[in-house]
Amino acid sequence: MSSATLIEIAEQARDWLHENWDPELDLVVWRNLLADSGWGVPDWPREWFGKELSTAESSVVEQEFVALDVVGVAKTGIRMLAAATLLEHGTDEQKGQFLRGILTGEESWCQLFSEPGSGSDLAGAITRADKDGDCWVVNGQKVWTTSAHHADWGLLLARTDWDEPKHRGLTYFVINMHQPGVRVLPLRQMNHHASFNEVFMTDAHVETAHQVGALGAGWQVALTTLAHERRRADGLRPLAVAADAKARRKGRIYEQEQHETESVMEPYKWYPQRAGRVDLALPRAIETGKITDPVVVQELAKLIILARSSQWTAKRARAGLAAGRKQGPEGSLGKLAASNVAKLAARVHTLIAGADAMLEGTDSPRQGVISEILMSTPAVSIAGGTDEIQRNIIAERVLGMPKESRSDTGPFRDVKRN
Amino acid sequence: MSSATLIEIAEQARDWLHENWDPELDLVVWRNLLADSGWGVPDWPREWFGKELSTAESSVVEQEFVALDVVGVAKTGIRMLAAATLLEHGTDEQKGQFLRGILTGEESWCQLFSEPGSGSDLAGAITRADKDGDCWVVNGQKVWTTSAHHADWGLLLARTDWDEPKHRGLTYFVINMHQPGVRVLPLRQMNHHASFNEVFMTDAHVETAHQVGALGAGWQVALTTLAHERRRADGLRPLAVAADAKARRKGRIYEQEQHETESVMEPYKWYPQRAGRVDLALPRAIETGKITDPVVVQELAKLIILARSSQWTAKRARAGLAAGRKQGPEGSLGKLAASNVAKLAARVHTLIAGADAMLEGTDSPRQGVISEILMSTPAVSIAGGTDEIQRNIIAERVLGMPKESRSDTGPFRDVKRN
Amino acid sequence: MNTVNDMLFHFTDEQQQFRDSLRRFFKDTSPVTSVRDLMETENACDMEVWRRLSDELGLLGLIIPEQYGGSGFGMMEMGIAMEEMGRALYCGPYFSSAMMAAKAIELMASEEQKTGWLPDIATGKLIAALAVAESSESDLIDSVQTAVSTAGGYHLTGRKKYVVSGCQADLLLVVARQPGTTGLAGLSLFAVSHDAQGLSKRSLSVMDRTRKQAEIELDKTPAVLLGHYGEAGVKLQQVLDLSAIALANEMVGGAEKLLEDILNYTQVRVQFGRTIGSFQAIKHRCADLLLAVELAKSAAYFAAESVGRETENLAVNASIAKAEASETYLLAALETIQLHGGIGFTWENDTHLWFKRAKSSEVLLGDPSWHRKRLIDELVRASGDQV
Amino acid sequence: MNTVNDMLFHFTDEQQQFRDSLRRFFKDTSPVTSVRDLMETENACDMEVWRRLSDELGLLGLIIPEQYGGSGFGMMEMGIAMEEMGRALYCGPYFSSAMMAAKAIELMASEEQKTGWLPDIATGKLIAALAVAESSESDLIDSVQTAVSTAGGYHLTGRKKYVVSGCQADLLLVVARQPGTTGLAGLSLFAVSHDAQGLSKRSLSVMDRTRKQAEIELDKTPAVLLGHYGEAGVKLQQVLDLSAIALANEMVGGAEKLLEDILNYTQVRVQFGRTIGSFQAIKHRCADLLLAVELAKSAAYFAAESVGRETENLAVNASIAKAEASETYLLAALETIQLHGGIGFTWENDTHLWFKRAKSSEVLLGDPSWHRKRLIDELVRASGDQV
Repeated sequence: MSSATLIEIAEQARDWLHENWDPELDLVVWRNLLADSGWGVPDWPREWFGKELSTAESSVVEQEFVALDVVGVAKTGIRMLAAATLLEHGTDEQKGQFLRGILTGEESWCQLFSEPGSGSDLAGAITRADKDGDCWVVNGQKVWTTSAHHADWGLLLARTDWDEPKHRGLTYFVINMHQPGVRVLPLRQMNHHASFNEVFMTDAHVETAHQVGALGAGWQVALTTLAHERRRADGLRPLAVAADAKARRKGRIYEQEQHETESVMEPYKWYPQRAGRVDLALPRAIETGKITDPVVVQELAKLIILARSSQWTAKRARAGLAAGRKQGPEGSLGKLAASNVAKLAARVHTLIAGADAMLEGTDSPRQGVISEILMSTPAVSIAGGTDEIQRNIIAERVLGMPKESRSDTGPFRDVKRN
Repeated sequence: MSSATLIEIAEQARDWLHENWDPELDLVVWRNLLADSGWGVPDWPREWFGKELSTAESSVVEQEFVALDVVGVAKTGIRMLAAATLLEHGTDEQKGQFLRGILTGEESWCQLFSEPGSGSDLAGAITRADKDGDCWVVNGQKVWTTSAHHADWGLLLARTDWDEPKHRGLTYFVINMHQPGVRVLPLRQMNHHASFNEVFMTDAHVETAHQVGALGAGWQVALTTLAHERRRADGLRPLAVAADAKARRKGRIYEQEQHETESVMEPYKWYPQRAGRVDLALPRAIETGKITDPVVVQELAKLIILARSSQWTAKRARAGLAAGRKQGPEGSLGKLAASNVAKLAARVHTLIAGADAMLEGTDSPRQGVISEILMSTPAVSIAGGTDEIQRNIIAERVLGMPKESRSDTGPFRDVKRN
Repeated sequence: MNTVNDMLFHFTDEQQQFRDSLRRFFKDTSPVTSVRDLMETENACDMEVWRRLSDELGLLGLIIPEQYGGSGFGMMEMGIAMEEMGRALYCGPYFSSAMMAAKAIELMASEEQKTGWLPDIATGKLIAALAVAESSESDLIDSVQTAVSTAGGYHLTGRKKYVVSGCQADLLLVVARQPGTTGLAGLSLFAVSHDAQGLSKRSLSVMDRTRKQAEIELDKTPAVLLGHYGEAGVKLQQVLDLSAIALANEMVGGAEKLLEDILNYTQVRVQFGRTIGSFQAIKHRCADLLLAVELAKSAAYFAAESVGRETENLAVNASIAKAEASETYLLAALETIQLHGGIGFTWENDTHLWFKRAKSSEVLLGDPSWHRKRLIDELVRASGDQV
Repeated sequence: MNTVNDMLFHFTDEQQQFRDSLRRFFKDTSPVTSVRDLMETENACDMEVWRRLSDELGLLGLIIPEQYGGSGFGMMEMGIAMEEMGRALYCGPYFSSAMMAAKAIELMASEEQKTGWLPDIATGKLIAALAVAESSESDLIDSVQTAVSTAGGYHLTGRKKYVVSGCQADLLLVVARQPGTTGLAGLSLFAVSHDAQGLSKRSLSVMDRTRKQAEIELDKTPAVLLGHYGEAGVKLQQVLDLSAIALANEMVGGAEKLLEDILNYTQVRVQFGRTIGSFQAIKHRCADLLLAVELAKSAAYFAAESVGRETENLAVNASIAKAEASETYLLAALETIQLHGGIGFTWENDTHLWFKRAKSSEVLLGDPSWHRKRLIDELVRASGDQV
């Protein structure tokens, strides 16, 4: 496309915004306007709230929103995964039923993939869906379900055929979370937070019309969801930064959006501590006087070296992407590096804290932040794919080493499982 | 047995020694006397130079030898492995031919098991022996053969059947090392020593009478050799200590034995450096003044803690053995610990040496000992079974975790190999 | 460098039976469900079990000399008891009262004081605690600044932190310093009643809720001197070293328990159609962990066994045991979480209880780097002595 | 803490082509068979290849400004050159002459001196070396004690150690110290001819025979001052930092080469009927090694790329790169030996050549622990500056 087109599109967007944007509007009213205009998700199809613009074109539209500080459609995590999945695999009926509610933020979503018995091995799900007349009956347990307690709809992966091999017996559904057969319980973590839920489904119902994709093609549909999830893996940070900037603005719609953001970010507030708070290491060493301890100096240096090298490696990868290389399995290197950083950070913070490392809450240094670091860092090497899985990916897909021999290729009924 | 019997046996041995022992005898003459008397190897069968005594009884005889400082039969490593193997699996003809020469030390032996293609996987040997009339013709290459360059006979593991599974197609032989088809080349190591040899066999001959054990039963026979090798794994140290003590004694036979010991010990003189010379770490830190460097202090402490804990663990294992527990696969823990000690010792010696770690020979501290440590320690985690093999043994045989799935169980002809 | 004498050390049959009976006892009386209940209470102590520790097992007076109502056993038996409690995460004030305080009284108190206190500690009627640290530094003794006024009897003013079972104790043993002194010099040990004037106690928020700690303020609080004024240093150091050895034994008990948890879990947990224990990378890590646990056990056992042998340096062996047990317990806890995956990070899974004990024990009575430094200081001093 | 600016850094197409041509060149001209032959010779330098480095590739004047006959490239290109030489274990006196000495002259010499020396260094006619260290300590600058007498021209007396390519050099750049000064103060840089009076050189026995080192004694040796008397400190530190960055790039080249060796070998080596690369424990270690190599490469590249940017602290980036490359190269070398098994420990196998370069580079220009300490010193200073 020519840059002339880009300028033209930017002008159109700006004109429309100048005409319609009002910070005192109600958030939902405004988002309905956006949906109807096509400017809320300009890269979506024309028939579904978009303008079929290219990535570059959408990006100039995005810039107009930023320039005028205009609130966009609801962008939070699982909602957009649902939209992406439905756009690619959903029926028109499904798109008609769900997409608008996603954009306006009136309906919220959760992802029902992981199970107690299938963590690293997601395709080993044993939650079952059985056809009963014109309805699916679902039984099973899902876990690590962020925001399930206030979700309206769930993206469900369930087994519908036990005689097919593992990856071929799954089907993908949208399940109504507000029904007696669905029970959501918060899952408390060792660091006292409860960011996730367990979801128990006992004879829960799914309308046949809410099957997404073909029968038995659930894994392929799930891959779409997962691909979008991975692409947004570092999407949380900009959101948090934006929230900070937004605090200064005036207008009813800003307040409503701020409230929405806070509620979305709630489960993630311990994430900076989970990552090890490398930023605090040097200041803590200075404020405690431990900076004069040569042992602390060495460990602190190791941490800073590891953390900076990891950043530079990520930067190098992004430079590669910018130069046209495709995103590949190298992401696992960054994940593994982050895990090493968090581990080492916990060591350093312990070394600096001394006996204070035994304390918690307000007795712990920095109003409990240090204790939260020590109790949260063990999760980094697990969440989002364990270190072991990352090493497998690096070895097999980056280094091209031989794959592990598989024991789970026959009919799923016969596959050993928990 | 009663302690009365033990006292009686000790008296008999003492009487015989008083009558026969003379430090001015020729070593071989004396050892022939010992062999004929049965006092040289009292635990061996009566028909083969022994007295069929129990371990406890033999041990009191041993004490009489020590008390009078009497030189015993030739005890060096491979010779005794050969004897143990022949006693268990050899024909009477073989025992008659070889055992006396082993005891007198007139004939020396080497072990031809390892091959370039089968290091960790000893049973994967591909040196072949083919029957040709009343003779076996051997072709192949062996490696890591200590003392092959002055051995008279070799304990040979060779493949005689390629259609049987790996462990069942091997046969055990005694091969004459003095023949045109056997070529021995020293194998130089990265630390400049050449303790091992490569042995090339090209149409080398083995008499049919020198097959040990049944055709295809070579692996079982080899296990006997290996069991005795493991039992003597720490047998080198006492030998070295004894050599030191012996230096003070007078008599022709002592000189001859001292000479023999020195020649046997020659390939092993870098072994203390290979183990990391933990004993030198603290003195080196003190003599260089590095003991005031807190970083050196930490690493030195880690080393000493690891080394002492390893010693105490070995002591605990010996206490267990003394209390009647059987020697099991726990030996692998000690082996792995020794490897960790050596690695850490190399780090500590580097840290202490600073830029001197770049130097070698007489320019290196302690007349080259430091440089020899740095160049030798990488061998500890390989020699005598790699760390990886030890971890497999510990996981599978100590902890009872599942065995690796095997890819080498079919006919050996079809097994993937180097 | 090898200062180990050639005596083989191992547990006698009697010691092994003692261990077996303790393991059964704690399995019955301190299951993890009880630990979870108790840790949310103020005292974290089931008084019925506490009574049985004394009445049935004689544990509370284990190392108290017989003439003061104890069993007169040594540190090996204490090590066994602590190791078994570490496995079970027993959370009564045993370490504080029956180990630290009892040993301090035995080594420093007058005959009359011993007769007054030790029998009650042995029956569990009296719970005592030792208060040394005043800052987060690993060198507890250096941190002592609590001041003594000697006008009209002894009065103490200062603030103690990290006092194990400090809020549970009836009797507090408080270390104070003569102004102007440093290190081991000028230290005295005092007894202070839990309801003494000018004393205030506050329960600290601790990560490891199975081991309570207190902050204690003394404001001209009346106190009773143990032993000689200003001369407690050397004996106090001994008490701390013996306590570190006991703690190391407790820690290896916990570490071994976690390794067993890993082995059990990896044997039943299936992913990709295989038990995860069949993956070689996991097998190798378990092998490394077993080695670490065995080495730490050896160091802890040896330190306990060698107490009192003239050829042995208590400080050296205590620091080796404490440093190694700290690193190993933490490693075991991290590996246990990791190999359990997400579930290992939940509150519901028991691993975090041991993780928090490991994390807390790591820095209690000096962190590993401090013990390493001290080890070398001692070895250098010893090598200087030989010259 | 993140001092990285947002500019993406990557190699340009030209730089990539430069790398490719160097890789081909060294593959042809410095195969390991040549390295083995050369390392047993006194000079370890094939003069024909040396000439081609200059004539065909312009490598010897790579970072020498164009007005002095060089190509005027920056540290990124130097990093590429060093990385490729590190892969190939090229053993001529490049690092010494074209990097360390050339940079010292560029930064410190007078116009006349630059015109006199740099063009000859660029053509390879003149080989120069920089002599700083006088003890095995990692702080090279602190170690300088060589004294200057100023009566009747400058004369130096002292002893230099670990002078890279010191016996091969025609021109020695010697750092000396004004008596009574310490640290960066009072240092001067002098040029000394290889055949100067009172100069004696001895080739040191070095573990890494592919990089020769010398011990140099100066006894009232006449010398020519570069720059201002007593003011060389800051510039010298810069030269050492730039050299450390170049060395780090060389090291990551070696480390990556070793990782490739491992991947190749584990792909063909069969034990137990499988390639050993199919064992998960080995796969996971290779994954960890790849991560280490990638991190070290990033640090080395970033340090080279950021030279001269005002927002960047040269010392910080140099120390990060050197510390990390040291640990990683050694790790890679040890893993390469280990995963080759017994054969990896033989003289015949090539791994030990890289192992010895890794081991030697680890402590050349300061060991990792010294660089770590210095990194924190710099960061603390910087954080103080901000206040």
